[in-house]
Amino acid sequence: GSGSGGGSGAGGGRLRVGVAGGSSNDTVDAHNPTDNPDIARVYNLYAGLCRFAADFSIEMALAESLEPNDKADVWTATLKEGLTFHDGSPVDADALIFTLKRITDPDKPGTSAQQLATMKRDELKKVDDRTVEIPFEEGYVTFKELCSEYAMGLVPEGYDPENPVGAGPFAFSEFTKGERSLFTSFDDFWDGRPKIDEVEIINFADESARVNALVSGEVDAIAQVPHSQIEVIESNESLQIMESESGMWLPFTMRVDSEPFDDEKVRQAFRLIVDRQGMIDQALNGHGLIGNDVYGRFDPFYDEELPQREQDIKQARKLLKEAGYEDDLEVELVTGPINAGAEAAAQVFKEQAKQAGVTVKLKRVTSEEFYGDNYLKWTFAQDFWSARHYLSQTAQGSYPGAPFNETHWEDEEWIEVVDKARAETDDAEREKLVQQAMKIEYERGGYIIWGFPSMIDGVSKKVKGFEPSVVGHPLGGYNFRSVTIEA
Amino acid sequence: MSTADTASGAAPAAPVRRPGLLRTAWRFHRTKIGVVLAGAVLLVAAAGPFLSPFSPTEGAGMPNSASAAGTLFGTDEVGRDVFSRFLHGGYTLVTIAVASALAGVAAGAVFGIVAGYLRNWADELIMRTNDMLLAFPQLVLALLLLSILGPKVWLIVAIIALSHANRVARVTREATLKVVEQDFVKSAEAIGVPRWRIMAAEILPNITSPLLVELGLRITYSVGTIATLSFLGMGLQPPQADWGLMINEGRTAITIQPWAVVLPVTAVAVLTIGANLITDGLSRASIGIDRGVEK
Amino acid sequence: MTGSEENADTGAAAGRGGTALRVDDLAVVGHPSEVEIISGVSLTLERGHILGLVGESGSGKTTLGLSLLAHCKRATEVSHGTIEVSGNALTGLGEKEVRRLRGRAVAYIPQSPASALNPALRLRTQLTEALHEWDEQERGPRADRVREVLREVALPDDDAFLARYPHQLSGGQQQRVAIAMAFAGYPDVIVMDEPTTGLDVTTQAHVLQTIRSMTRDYGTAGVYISHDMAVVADLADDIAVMYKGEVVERGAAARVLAEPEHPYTRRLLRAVPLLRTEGHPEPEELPEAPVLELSGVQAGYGRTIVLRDIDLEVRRGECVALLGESGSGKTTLSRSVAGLHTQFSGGMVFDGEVLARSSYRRTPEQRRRVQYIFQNPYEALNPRKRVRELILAPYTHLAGKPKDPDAVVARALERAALPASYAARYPEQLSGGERQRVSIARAISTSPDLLICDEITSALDVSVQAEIVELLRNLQDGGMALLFVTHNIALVSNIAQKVAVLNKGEIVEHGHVGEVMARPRHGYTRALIADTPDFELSLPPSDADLQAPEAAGQ
Amino acid sequence: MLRLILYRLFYGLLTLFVVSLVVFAATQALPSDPAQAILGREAADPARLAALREQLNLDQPLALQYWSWLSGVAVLDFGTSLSGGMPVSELLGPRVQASLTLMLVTAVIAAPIAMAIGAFAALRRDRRFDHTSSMATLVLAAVPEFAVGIAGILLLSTGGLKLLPAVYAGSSTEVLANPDQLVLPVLTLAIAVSPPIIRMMRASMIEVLESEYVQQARLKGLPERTVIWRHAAPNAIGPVAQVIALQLGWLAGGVVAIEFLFNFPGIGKALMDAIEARNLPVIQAVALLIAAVYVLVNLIADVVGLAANPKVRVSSR
Ligand SMILES: Nc1ncnc2c1ncn2[C@@H]1O[C@H](COP(=O)(O)OP(=O)(O)OP(=O)(O)O)[C@@H](O)[C@H]1O
Ligand SMILES: Nc1ncnc2c1ncn2[C@@H]1O[C@H](COP(=O)(O)OP(=O)(O)OP(=O)(O)O)[C@@H](O)[C@H]1O
Ligand SMILES: [Mg+2]
Ligand SMILES: [Mg+2]
Repeated sequence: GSGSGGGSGAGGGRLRVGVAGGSSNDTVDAHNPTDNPDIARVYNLYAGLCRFAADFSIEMALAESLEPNDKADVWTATLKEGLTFHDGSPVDADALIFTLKRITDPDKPGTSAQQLATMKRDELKKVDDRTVEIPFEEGYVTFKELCSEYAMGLVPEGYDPENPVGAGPFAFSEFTKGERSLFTSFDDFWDGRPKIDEVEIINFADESARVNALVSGEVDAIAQVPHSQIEVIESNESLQIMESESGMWLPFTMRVDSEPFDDEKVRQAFRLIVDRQGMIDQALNGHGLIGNDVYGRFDPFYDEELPQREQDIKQARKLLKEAGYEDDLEVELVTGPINAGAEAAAQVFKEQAKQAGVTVKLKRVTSEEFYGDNYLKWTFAQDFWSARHYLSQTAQGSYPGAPFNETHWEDEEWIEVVDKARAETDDAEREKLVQQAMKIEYERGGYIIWGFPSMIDGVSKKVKGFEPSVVGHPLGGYNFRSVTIEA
Repeated sequence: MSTADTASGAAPAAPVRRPGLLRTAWRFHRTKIGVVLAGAVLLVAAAGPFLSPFSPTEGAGMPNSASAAGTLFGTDEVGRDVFSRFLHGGYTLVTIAVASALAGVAAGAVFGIVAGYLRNWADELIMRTNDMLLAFPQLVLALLLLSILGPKVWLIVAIIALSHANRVARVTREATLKVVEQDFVKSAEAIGVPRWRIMAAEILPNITSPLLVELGLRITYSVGTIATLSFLGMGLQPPQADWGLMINEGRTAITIQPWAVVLPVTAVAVLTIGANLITDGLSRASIGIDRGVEK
Repeated sequence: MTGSEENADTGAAAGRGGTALRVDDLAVVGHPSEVEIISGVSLTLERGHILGLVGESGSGKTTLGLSLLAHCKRATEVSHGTIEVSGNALTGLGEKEVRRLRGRAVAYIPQSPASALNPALRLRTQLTEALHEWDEQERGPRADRVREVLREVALPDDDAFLARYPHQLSGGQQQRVAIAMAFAGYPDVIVMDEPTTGLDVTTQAHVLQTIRSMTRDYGTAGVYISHDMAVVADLADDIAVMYKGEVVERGAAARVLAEPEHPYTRRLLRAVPLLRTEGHPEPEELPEAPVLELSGVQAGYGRTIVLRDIDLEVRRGECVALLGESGSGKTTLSRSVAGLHTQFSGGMVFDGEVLARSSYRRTPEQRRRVQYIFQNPYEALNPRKRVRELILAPYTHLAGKPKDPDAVVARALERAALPASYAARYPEQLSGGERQRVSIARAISTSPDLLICDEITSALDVSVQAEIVELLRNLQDGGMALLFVTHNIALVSNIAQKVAVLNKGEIVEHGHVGEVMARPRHGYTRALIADTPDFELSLPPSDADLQAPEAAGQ
Repeated sequence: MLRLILYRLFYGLLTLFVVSLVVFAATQALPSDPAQAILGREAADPARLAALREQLNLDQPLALQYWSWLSGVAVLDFGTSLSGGMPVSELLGPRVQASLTLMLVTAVIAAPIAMAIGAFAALRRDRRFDHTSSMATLVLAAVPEFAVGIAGILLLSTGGLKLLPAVYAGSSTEVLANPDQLVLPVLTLAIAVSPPIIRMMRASMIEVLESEYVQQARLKGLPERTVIWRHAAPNAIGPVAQVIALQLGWLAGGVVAIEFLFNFPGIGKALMDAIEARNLPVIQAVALLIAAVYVLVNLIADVVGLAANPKVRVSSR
């Protein structure tokens, strides 16, 4: 009801968006978003040097250019001219340096601090008002990807999250932790003023409350429609579903350093046990892309040529027999409500494994327990990862020193290849190396990547202009810039 | 007693053989209706698992279809047969509800009688503890304990029974106080009948009516609490088939597949209505014994 | 509107004399049994007269009384007959019209004012609302009338008193407020349902006096319901005797009392315990040692001391009466002896052995030999047990499991003059008198040596009371000692050999009944004797009437 | 009277103290460490974990932790929320207000209506209205409150009549600004709390109507209206006040499920969030608050009960 205020001419009005989650933990801090609503807010309050386009390619945002030197250990960022923050202060080199220092502040590190650990924090160099040189201890080819992440938004000097100022499409207006926030359009956004006047982001902890809010018109769009509700929305004439493929993944994790998965054959056998399409149909209600045991699905270098792995029980049995297990392999699979579909996938796997003579015992834990003391120690478990490019992901989950190496992957050949790739600035060369690394993981890695769940959002038909995006965040990566609302 | 007695007694009005409590209760229509309702639900809960066409966890068709082929009431949000889950899901809820109500009423009755009869420090202790328990928000306590110890069946029973017990103890104590004041209790004391026997044989039979009413109410509240716990994700855990859980899982898709909610809600409501009608009839019958206007 | 004016007219015009109430062939039935609770009742009553309505409990007195206000209790209904109150026919009137007559033409004084006064309303409210459409111009302010009527019943009329709540009054005051409320609106007829049952004799005397003077002053006709012949004899001009729902005898009070025609009337009259101040047998000292000997007993609750310096002896075959007004400590004393009240000090010797305070500390033999019977027969029996169990359970506990339980029960019932078939009954299937006899049967089944009877007849009507007294006398002849607690001085003179008068926790008088009755030394005893309604019985006692209640109805 | 109130007040405080002990003990026993809960996947970094532990005082002995918490509570300082880092009182302030508003609106609407229905059923005893209402209360009491809420949403919002907003989509600071969004939650809560009040009112009214003083009031010839309103109703309300208090106390806990269902930003939802996040200070504060509401409501009911009973009010000073 309180919708169409101020805005004149075409468009205008207030877009009300229901998002999942929200708690007293909520924040509008540019560099420390915690959950879904925070991410939605950060996307809209702030802008970074670059951003991911809907196809996961990288485009320049506040930066005019962002280029590495030969060894990729010094990056030079040049900002676009004449840009300002919401409060009118200029988007300049000082702001960029302040931002990078703020993220890597050892006392209060930002979400991306870990990924900037090799940045020489004290040697950031202001070349001129619009140009900064960013030196690293070693080559860092994926820095551009990092700069496209939502938690890398530029903030002006003296930034205070209590009164957040950014350069995003919307400016801060109101915020209540765990409940809602209201932002207004920013006239001087670098990519043009949003078509709507205001966006209100409302938290809904409960899925059906979120759907009910959409159905009864309390909100115009909701993020993350649970699979069971898709039909509810489709059956409503004034609503529609927006499905976006994504690079999120929901793997089974096998520890390559402990029995029985220390044997490559067992890992291969397990990967052959999975009926991938069946799993997508049952666990994700068919809403997902089939997986091929390689992550980085929307990395431009993703190897489409690798043969799609199919279920092959006979071969699996054979491999197991060679590994010394004949119908007597028993494993415990740790599962829990870590993400929609995870538990269902575990149950489906249990049934499929039976055919190969493998007994899977499910150990169900809460998600606190899952990510508790034993996280990264489970022998056979599951996990949930958001979409990243391949090399960025290795830094998180597989490369030596990665914080979340849950499969305890330490393949020397692979490390060598990845090391090379991380130092290679030539895109074509790097593509080859990345695909080589992918192949190694495809053959003997510790992940079973059976699919990539799609993102499903619900939108009122009054609302036009949402575009599906593969970045793995709902509502086209919370992209409200081009949206319009019909009266 | 023997017929000889009645015959020999010259009393003009030979006492009509008084029908027992159950038979008196049975004379009320409400009792009969209650027995039919509750009985039907109990039957479903007990025999259901043996009759179900599918296993409660196996997929039977596409998710959320109200009329999937081969199923009576369609499938739920992951394609399991709603009817099979319904048949399997009553057992746990009914057992927990009845067990916790019985345990709670039994414990409450014991505490209430002891407190009301002994009227000494035991009374103070029991009633003060009771007041404190009463002040402790029941649902909050349940949520806390369940999140500490994990959602275990015995814990759910214990928590619900505990929260019943202190409420029942209050009611029982009130009822006991009325009885204790009566002289037949004193009369037993005067000849030195042991206290526990006085409580069991003299007091208990005289407070059955409020206890029965409580039992009915308690079953209602048990069912409600269990269902609410499931609703909040702290009760029985998926993929178990359970009516409370079914309501929660099914409510999201209620417009396209209402059966997954309607069946368990109806069963729960029918059960509690039936239980209340029965206990109401029983308590009316047991009050009738006191009144005795029969001429 | 017209109704009330008319009503006021008739009230004023009727003046003294004339018929205030006429009842013709009235019947009330109860649902769903369709039993006639009262049938064929016809009465007339002159203004300024009082009609005493007597009859045993359950004979339909209240039912009749209420029907005079066109009110029937739940599930009852007037099925037949007419009622006319100062010219207004009540039967056939609608609820609204009837309401206009209540409180104006006919008023009601309930049996127990404690439960009939609204606990949540001040006296002022309750009294003022009884004045209804009071015409202040003609009759003066309401408040004045309220004060006036309070003065008439000898209550204070100040504001503080009017601001009180019912619970702040004593029983006698409450009863007088109820009377004031009924008289306030100058009704033509006033129905009083046992208005003195709950009061002690002194207060009762006062209330009766008030009623008498009020009816005289206002010319109001009164219907006084009671089962106490002595009280009615004192107050009524006419008497109607009800028996099983019918008026079996009707006439001038003097005539009915002197020459009762109906056997039931005779029985009723004879059952009234007579206050005998003379004619007690000469005391004969019994040589034996006392069964129970109390010396210097002091008892209390917490820090309040209720009993002081009690010395008392009870011998075999002797009945000692403990007489005292309400609250004087009679129950406390008898409970101490029974082992139910433990907060006492002093000597208590039973048959040569000291009695422990708590019954739980006494030997089984002692518990068997001392038995206690409770005041209220409606509470003393567990309603969930049959008579058989009620008698057997204590027997088994005290004397062990009997070889032939049926014989034990039968013998106990027989000694209490009850048919053996009663063993199968539940208490609710027994009348009050029968219940009390079951209590007695239970107590005597183990052949005790001392029976403590705590006001065991006060809840019963006089005819039943007489039967119980008779039964006790027989037991006493069998050698049992009795400690008989009562506040009814007339009863004392009929049953006891010795009497101890308790006043405020102390024994003020102690001795043989004859001596105490004839020459009361203490002022308290004298006042008691003076306040007890005097009742001269002029017909000869006949056992036939007493023993065959059934015959009376035919 | 005053002494009685002080006595109750004392017991209320004692109760709250015990509740605080239990709550504290219970929250300490929660599995998994709050520091870990906050960091989630990042807890794998032991340095960060240790730093956070110290920051949260989790390294101090329990008794000391309890004492510093309790002495804070005494001055309404419930500590700092583990997540978000703001004071708990600030965090919960608007939520408490929102929940109290919801409860009060419910109480103000439900209690009189329920009492009226109960009283009317008593007057119409064993007639059609009585039977219908007692059957209806039985059915409503039999259905869990969230099921009533779901039915309400379906009937009045998303399914049948599209009259009302299905969920609450506003802020906790301006609950009354969107009255239409309150209708469904209030309706659901009202339906949930009413049956016992209706039953009790009916029973108590019947008892009073059967009492001798009401019969006497009728025999005095008072109009039926006076009989019911002056003589019967005030005496019937005493026991009902207790039940209403009990129900309002229940409401304090019962809002949890309803707030969850309707996405209402109150303490119930705060509690669920806090339990999920192992946010101890918030859990403790909410549990204590709910208990306090309960104690307070009961205290008020006791006082009302005492005040309504002239026996106590007048005699014991
Ligand atoms: N619905 C009914 N059906 C049949 N009998 C009834 C019904 N209601 C009451 N009675 C009986 O009517 C009789 C008369 O009762 P009532 O109260 O008039 O007696 P009473 O003479 O006033 O006795 P008391 O001296 O004990 O007050 C009682 O025996 C009672 O059990
Ligand atoms: N439980 C008690 N606590 C305190 N005082 C009590 C208790 N029971 C009785 N009293 C007081 O003790 C005194 C004597 O009471 P008791 O019951 O012995 O009197 P009573 O002579 O039997 O009177 P009644 O004729 O009314 O039965 C009374 O003043 C009474 O108020
Ligand atoms: Mg009577
Ligand atoms: Mg006494």
